[in-house]
Amino acid sequence: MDALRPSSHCRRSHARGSTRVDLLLLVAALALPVVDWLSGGLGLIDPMKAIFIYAILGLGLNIVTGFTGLLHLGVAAFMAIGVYSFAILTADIYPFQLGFWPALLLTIPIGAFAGFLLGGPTLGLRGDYLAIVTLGFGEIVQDVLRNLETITKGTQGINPLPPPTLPLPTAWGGTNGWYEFQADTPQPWYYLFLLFLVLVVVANRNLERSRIGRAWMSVREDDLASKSMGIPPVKTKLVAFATAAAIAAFAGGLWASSLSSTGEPSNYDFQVSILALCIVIVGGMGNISGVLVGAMVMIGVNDIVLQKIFSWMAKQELTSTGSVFGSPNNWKFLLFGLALVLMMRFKPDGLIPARKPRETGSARSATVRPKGEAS
Amino acid sequence: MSPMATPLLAVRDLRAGYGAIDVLHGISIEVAKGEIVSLIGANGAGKTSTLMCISRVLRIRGGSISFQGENITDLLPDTVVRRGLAQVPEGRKIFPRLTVGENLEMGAYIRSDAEGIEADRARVFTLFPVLKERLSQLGGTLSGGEQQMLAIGRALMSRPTMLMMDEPSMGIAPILVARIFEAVKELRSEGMTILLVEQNARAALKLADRGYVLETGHVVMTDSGAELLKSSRVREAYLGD
Amino acid sequence: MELDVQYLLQQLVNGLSNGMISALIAIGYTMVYGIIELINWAHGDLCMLGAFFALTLIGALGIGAWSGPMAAFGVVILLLATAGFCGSLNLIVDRFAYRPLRRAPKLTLLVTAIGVSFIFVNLGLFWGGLPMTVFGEGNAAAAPKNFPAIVPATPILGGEPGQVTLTVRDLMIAGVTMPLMVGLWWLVRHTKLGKAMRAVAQNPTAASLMGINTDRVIGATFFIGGALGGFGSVIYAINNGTIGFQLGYRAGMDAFTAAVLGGIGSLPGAVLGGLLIGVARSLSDGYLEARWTPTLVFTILILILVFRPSGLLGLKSKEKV
Amino acid sequence: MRLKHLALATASLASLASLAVVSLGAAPLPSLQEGKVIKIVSSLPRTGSANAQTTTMVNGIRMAIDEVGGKVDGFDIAYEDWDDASPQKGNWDPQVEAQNANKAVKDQSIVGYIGTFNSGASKISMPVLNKEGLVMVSPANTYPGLTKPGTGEKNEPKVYRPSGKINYFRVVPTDDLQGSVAAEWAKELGAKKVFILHDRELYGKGIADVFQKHGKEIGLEVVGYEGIDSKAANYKSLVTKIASTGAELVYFGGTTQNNAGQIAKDLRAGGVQAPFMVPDGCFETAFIEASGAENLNGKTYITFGGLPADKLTGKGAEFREAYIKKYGTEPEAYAVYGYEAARVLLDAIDRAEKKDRESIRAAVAATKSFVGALGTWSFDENGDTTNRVMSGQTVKDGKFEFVKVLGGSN
Repeated sequence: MDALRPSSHCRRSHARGSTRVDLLLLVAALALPVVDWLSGGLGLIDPMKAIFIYAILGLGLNIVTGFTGLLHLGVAAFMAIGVYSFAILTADIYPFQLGFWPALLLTIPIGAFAGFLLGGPTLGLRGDYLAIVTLGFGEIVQDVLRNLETITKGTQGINPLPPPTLPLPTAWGGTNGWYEFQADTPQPWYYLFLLFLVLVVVANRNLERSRIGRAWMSVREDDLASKSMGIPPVKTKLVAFATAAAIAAFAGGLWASSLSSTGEPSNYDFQVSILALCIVIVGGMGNISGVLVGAMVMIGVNDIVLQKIFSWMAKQELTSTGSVFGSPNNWKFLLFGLALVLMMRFKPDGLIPARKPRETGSARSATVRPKGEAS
Repeated sequence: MSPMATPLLAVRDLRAGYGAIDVLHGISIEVAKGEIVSLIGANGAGKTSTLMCISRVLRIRGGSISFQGENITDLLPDTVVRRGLAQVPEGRKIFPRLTVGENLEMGAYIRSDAEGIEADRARVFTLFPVLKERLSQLGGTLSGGEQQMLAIGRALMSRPTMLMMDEPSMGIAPILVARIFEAVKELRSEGMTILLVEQNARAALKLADRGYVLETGHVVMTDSGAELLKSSRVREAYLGD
Repeated sequence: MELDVQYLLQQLVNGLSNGMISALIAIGYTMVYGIIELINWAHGDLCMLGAFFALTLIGALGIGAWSGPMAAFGVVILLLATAGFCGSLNLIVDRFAYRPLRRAPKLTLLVTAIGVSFIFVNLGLFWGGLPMTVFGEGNAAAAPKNFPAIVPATPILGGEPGQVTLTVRDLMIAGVTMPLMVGLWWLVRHTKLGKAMRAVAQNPTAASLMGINTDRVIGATFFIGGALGGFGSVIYAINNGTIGFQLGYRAGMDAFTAAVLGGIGSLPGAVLGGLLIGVARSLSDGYLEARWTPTLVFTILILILVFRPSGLLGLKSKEKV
Repeated sequence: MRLKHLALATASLASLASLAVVSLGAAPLPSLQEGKVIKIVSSLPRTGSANAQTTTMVNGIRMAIDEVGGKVDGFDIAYEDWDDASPQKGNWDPQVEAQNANKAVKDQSIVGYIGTFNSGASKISMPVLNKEGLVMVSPANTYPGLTKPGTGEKNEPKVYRPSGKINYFRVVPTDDLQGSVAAEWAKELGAKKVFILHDRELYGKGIADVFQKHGKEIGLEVVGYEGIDSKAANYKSLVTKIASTGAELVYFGGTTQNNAGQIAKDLRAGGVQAPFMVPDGCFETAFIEASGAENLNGKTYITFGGLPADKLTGKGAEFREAYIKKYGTEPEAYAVYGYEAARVLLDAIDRAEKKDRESIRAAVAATKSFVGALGTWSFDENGDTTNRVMSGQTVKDGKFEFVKVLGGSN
C-alpha cells in the first residue's frame, strides 16, 4: 500500500488541476458567443457545435481507450445507431413519432444495449484483435443501415427530425408556450450542446473517481493482477464498452436532431471513428481535459482555421484551377496528416498527458519498447 | 580495499529513472579485470536499472560509464556488446520461439568468424551439456534452469571481456542454482570478469571478490565479499540473520 | 441454383487469385506488427503509391507498348523497381516518423501511421494530377486511372462460356506471389537477418543485449514488408487495370483483415487469411447478394476470433500486460 | 504542476483568441462594398473522391461568371467555392453542409447558392435556405423526392419548404426520367435479359431502381439485381455470375468514382460481351480513361440529360469552344451542369428588379425558355428543368459519340 500513496496523492492534486482547466474552458466557451456577437459575427458558433459533438464522442471513447486501455476503432457505429434510432423514433414516416426529449433519452439504453451485444462475446480478445472486431462492426453497421432499406431508408436518409423544444412563454420567444430550436439560429444549439458536454464531462469525472473507474484503470494497467484482486476484467471492460456506446449513441441522437437529418450511412464510416480516436490520443489518453483540447484542436483546425485561411487565400486570388496544386482543398489531407505526425512526434503522450500511477504506467513506456516481455 | 589504477569498468555518479521518477541517484561502481563483483540490495534498489544503464538500454540522466578506459556513455546497446560487455538479463529473456541453437546463434550475432563461433559453441556445451541435447528445441519449452543456462551460454557466444549477470538464481530449482554458480566459478577461473546482481546475497557474496550494497538508488556500502558477509547491517537486512 | 461445378470452380479461381494479392499485402502488415506491434495504417496507401509509381514507369519507359517476351521483361522491371520504391519509402517513413517514437506509447505510433496514411493519400492525389501523357489526356487528379493491360487476360484454360477459365494473369499472380512467399519464409527461417527479426520481435531488449541493432533490423523489416507491398501493388494494378488515389484504403483493409484472421504476426497466417477472405468474398458474390459481402466477411472474421481468439494460425500468446 | 495547468489554460485561451483573430482577418465587412458586390457561393464536395467531378463543375461556374465579365446589371459578382466535404471524411460531411447553409443565410450579400452535389446534402441545406428565401440551384442532385411530390417519402418535398415557397431548382433531370429512358433504350437495342448493378448510393441505386421498375413494365427480363461494394478491388466473381445468367445487357447505376470503369474492364476480361449501359454519372472522359477505351468501344451506352455540348448550336457550342480554350479539355457533363446552374442564376439576377434574395428567387422561378448550354428549357412548378431531352451516346475510338435523342416525346 505504501507504494500507492504518492500516486494517489498525485492523482488528487491532478484532479484539482484539471478541474481548473475544465472551468477555464467552460468560461471561455460561455463567453465565446458574446465575443462573437460583439465582434459582429465571426461565424465561430456554428462550427463549435461540431467540436462539442466530437468532444462528447471522444469522451465516450476515452472511457474505453483511455481509462480501460482497449483500442476501439468502431465508435462511429454506435453513433450511427444513435442517429438512426433517434430518427426512427421521431420521424413522421415511422409509427413512434416521439418528441425530441424522450427519443434522445432512449438513445442511451439503445446504445448501451448495442455495446453489450458486441462486447459480450468479444471483449475477452487481446488488444489488437479487439480493434479489428470493432472496426469490422463499424463496417457491418454501415452496410446494414445501407442495405435494410425498408427500415432505414437505405442511403436516402431520414428527415426531417424534430429539434429540441423548451417550455418558454411567448414573451421569451416561445409559441404556444414552447420554444423550438431553429437550424439557422446557432446560439441556443450552442448552449444546449455545451450543457450536454458539461454533463458528460461531469459524469466522466465522477466515473473516473468511482469504484468502476478505478477498476477500469486497474484493468488497463494489469489485466491479470486485477483479476487476482477480485476485479473481473471482462465484465469491467464490458461496462466501459457499453458506457462508451451509450455516450456515442447519445451524441448521435443530438447530432441528428441538429442536422434534422440522418445523412447517409456513409457519414458514420470508419473515418469518424478514426477522428474520434485521434482526438483522444492527440489530447492525451485517459485525460478528460485532454479530450476537450483534442477535439478543439482537431476539429477547430479543420473546420475553422483551415476554412478561414482558405477563404482568405481565395480572396487574395492565391488559388488557381490550372493544376492540382493550385487549390487549397487538394492540400487538406496532407495538412491533416502532417499535423497528426508532428503532434505525435513532439507530444507523444498527447497535448495534456494523463498522469498514471507512475510505478507501473511510466515504467512500461520507458523500456525499449512498450511491449510485454515474452518469456 | 585499494583504489584500482585502471578499472575495466568504471561507473561514475550514474543517474537514471523512469518517467518522472528517478531510480538511480548517483551510483559509482568499479570492476577490475578478472574480478567478480556483486551488487546486492532489496527489490527496487536499482540493481537491474544499473545493469541496464551499463548496457545502454536505459536512458542515462547523468554520470558516465567507461569500459576498458573508453567512454561508453553515449553508445548504443549493440555497440556496447561489440566492445566486449555482455549481459545475462534478469528473467533470462531468452527468445522463446527460437530454437536453442538459434538462441546461441543470436548470441554470436556480432561475429562472423565461423570457426571461432563453433569453438565457443563447443565451450558452452561443455559448460552446460544439457543445451546440446536440447539443440533443436524451442527456447520457450526449456525449464527455468535450462533457460538460465541458455541465457548464460548465449551471452558467452559474443566472446565478451566482461559478463554482467542479473539474478541468475531467480526462480530456479536449488540443484540447478548450484550448477549455475559452479559455472560462474568456472568462468572466473578462465579469467572472465563478472558483475553479478543477486538476491541470494549469501551465495553472491561468497563468490564475489567485492560487493556493493544498493539501497533506493544509492550505494550505501562497499567492501570485499567476506567483509560484507560479516557486516551486521548486511546480515540483518539481506541475509536474514 | 443447383450446384454447377464449373461455376463453383470458377468462383474459387476468382477468389484465390484475389486472395493471393491480399495475402502479399497482408504480409507487410503482419511483419511490421510482429516486430513493433504497430498496425501500419499507411501500408495500403503505400501500395497505392506503388501502383502510381509503376504506372509512371510504364509511361516513362513505354512499357505499355512492349509485347511477348519483352512484356514479361517489362513486368519484371516493374516488379523490381516498384518493390524497391515501396521498400525504400517504407524505410524512410520508419526512419523519420516511427523510429523517434520507439519509446512512446503504442497508440502514439498508430496515430502517426494514420497521419502518414493521410499524407500518402494526398501524395497520390497530387501524383494523379500531374499532367503526364500516361494518365491519358485529362489531368483530373482524383479520377481513377487506367493501368495498361501489360499482361493480357488471355485464357490458358477454358475460355468458352461455362468453362472454368484460367488466364495468363491468374498465372502471373501465382507466379509472383508463391516464390515470394517461399522466399520470405526461407529468409525469416534461415538467414541471420530473419532470425534477428524474430529475435527482435520476441524480445527487443534481449535482442539489443545480443548486439543486434534493433533499429536496423526494424528498418529492414519495414523495407521487406514495403517491398512485398510493392510487388503486391504491381500485380494488383495489372490484374485489376484501374488505380486511383483512394485504392489504398480498401486494399489495406482487406489485407489487414486477412492478417488478423490468420493470426497477426504469423506469416503463414497472413497467407491463409488472404486466401480465405478472397474465397469468402467470391462465394458470397457468386451465391449470395453482393451487397452483403462486406458484412459477411466481417461477420466471419468476428466469429472466428470469438472461437479462436488469436486468429487461425496465431500464437496463443499470454495476455499482454 | 499548478504552473503547468495555468500555462495550458492560457494556451487554450490563446488558441481560441487566435481563432478569433484569424477569422476577423478573413471576414470582409459587407458594408465596405456598399452593396455593389453580389455574392454567389457553391457548396460542393471538394476534398476526396468527388473532387474530379466538382472541379469541372467549378470550372463551369467560373466560366459562366467570366463570360459576363464578373458583372451583372452594374453589380460585381463575387464567387466563392465552398467545400462541403471534410478531410477527415474524404466525402460530403453533413455537419459541414449544415455549416455552409447557415453561413450562407447569415451573409446578406449572398444571393445564390449553387449546390449540392449529393442529394443527401441538399436534404440538410434546403430547409435552412428555404426559410431565408435564399435560392439554390443544384447542378447534380437527381433524387426525385427533393422536388416531385409522390416520388419519394410521403412528406417529401414539403418538408424541404417550410416557408411554402420554392427556392430549390435543378438543371439536371431526375432519376425517374433517366432510369426510364435508359430502360427503353435498352429494349430498343434488342436486349431482353438485363442484369442491373448499382453502387448503393442515393444516385446510383435510385436510377437503377427506376430502370428495373420501368424495364419490367416494358417487358425486359431482369435476370439479376445487385448492389456492388464500390470499393472492391474488382468484380470478377460478379462477372462470373452475370455470365452465368446469359444477360444481354448490363446496366450500372452509379458513377465513375464508384468503380464503373472497373466493372467495364472486368466484364470484358471475364468474357461478357453484352452491352454495358451507364447513366450520366459516367459521362466524363475519366470513365473512358478508367475503363480503357478498348473495353468500351462500340458496346457501351451512356445516357445524359440534355444534348452533349458538341451537338449544340448557339450557346452550347460557344461554351464548348470557350471551355476547350480555357481548360484544354472537352467540357464534361458535370462542367455543363455547373455552367448551366451558374448561368441561370446570373440570368435571374440580371432580370430581378431588386437585387435581394426574394426578387432573385422569384426571377429564378420565373425562368422560361432559357437558352442554355443544355438546350432551351424552363423551370417547372416544382423547380425541375423542363428539359426532357435525353441523349444517348456510345464510345467510339476512345471518345464519346452522340447516338440519338432519347425520350424527347414530351
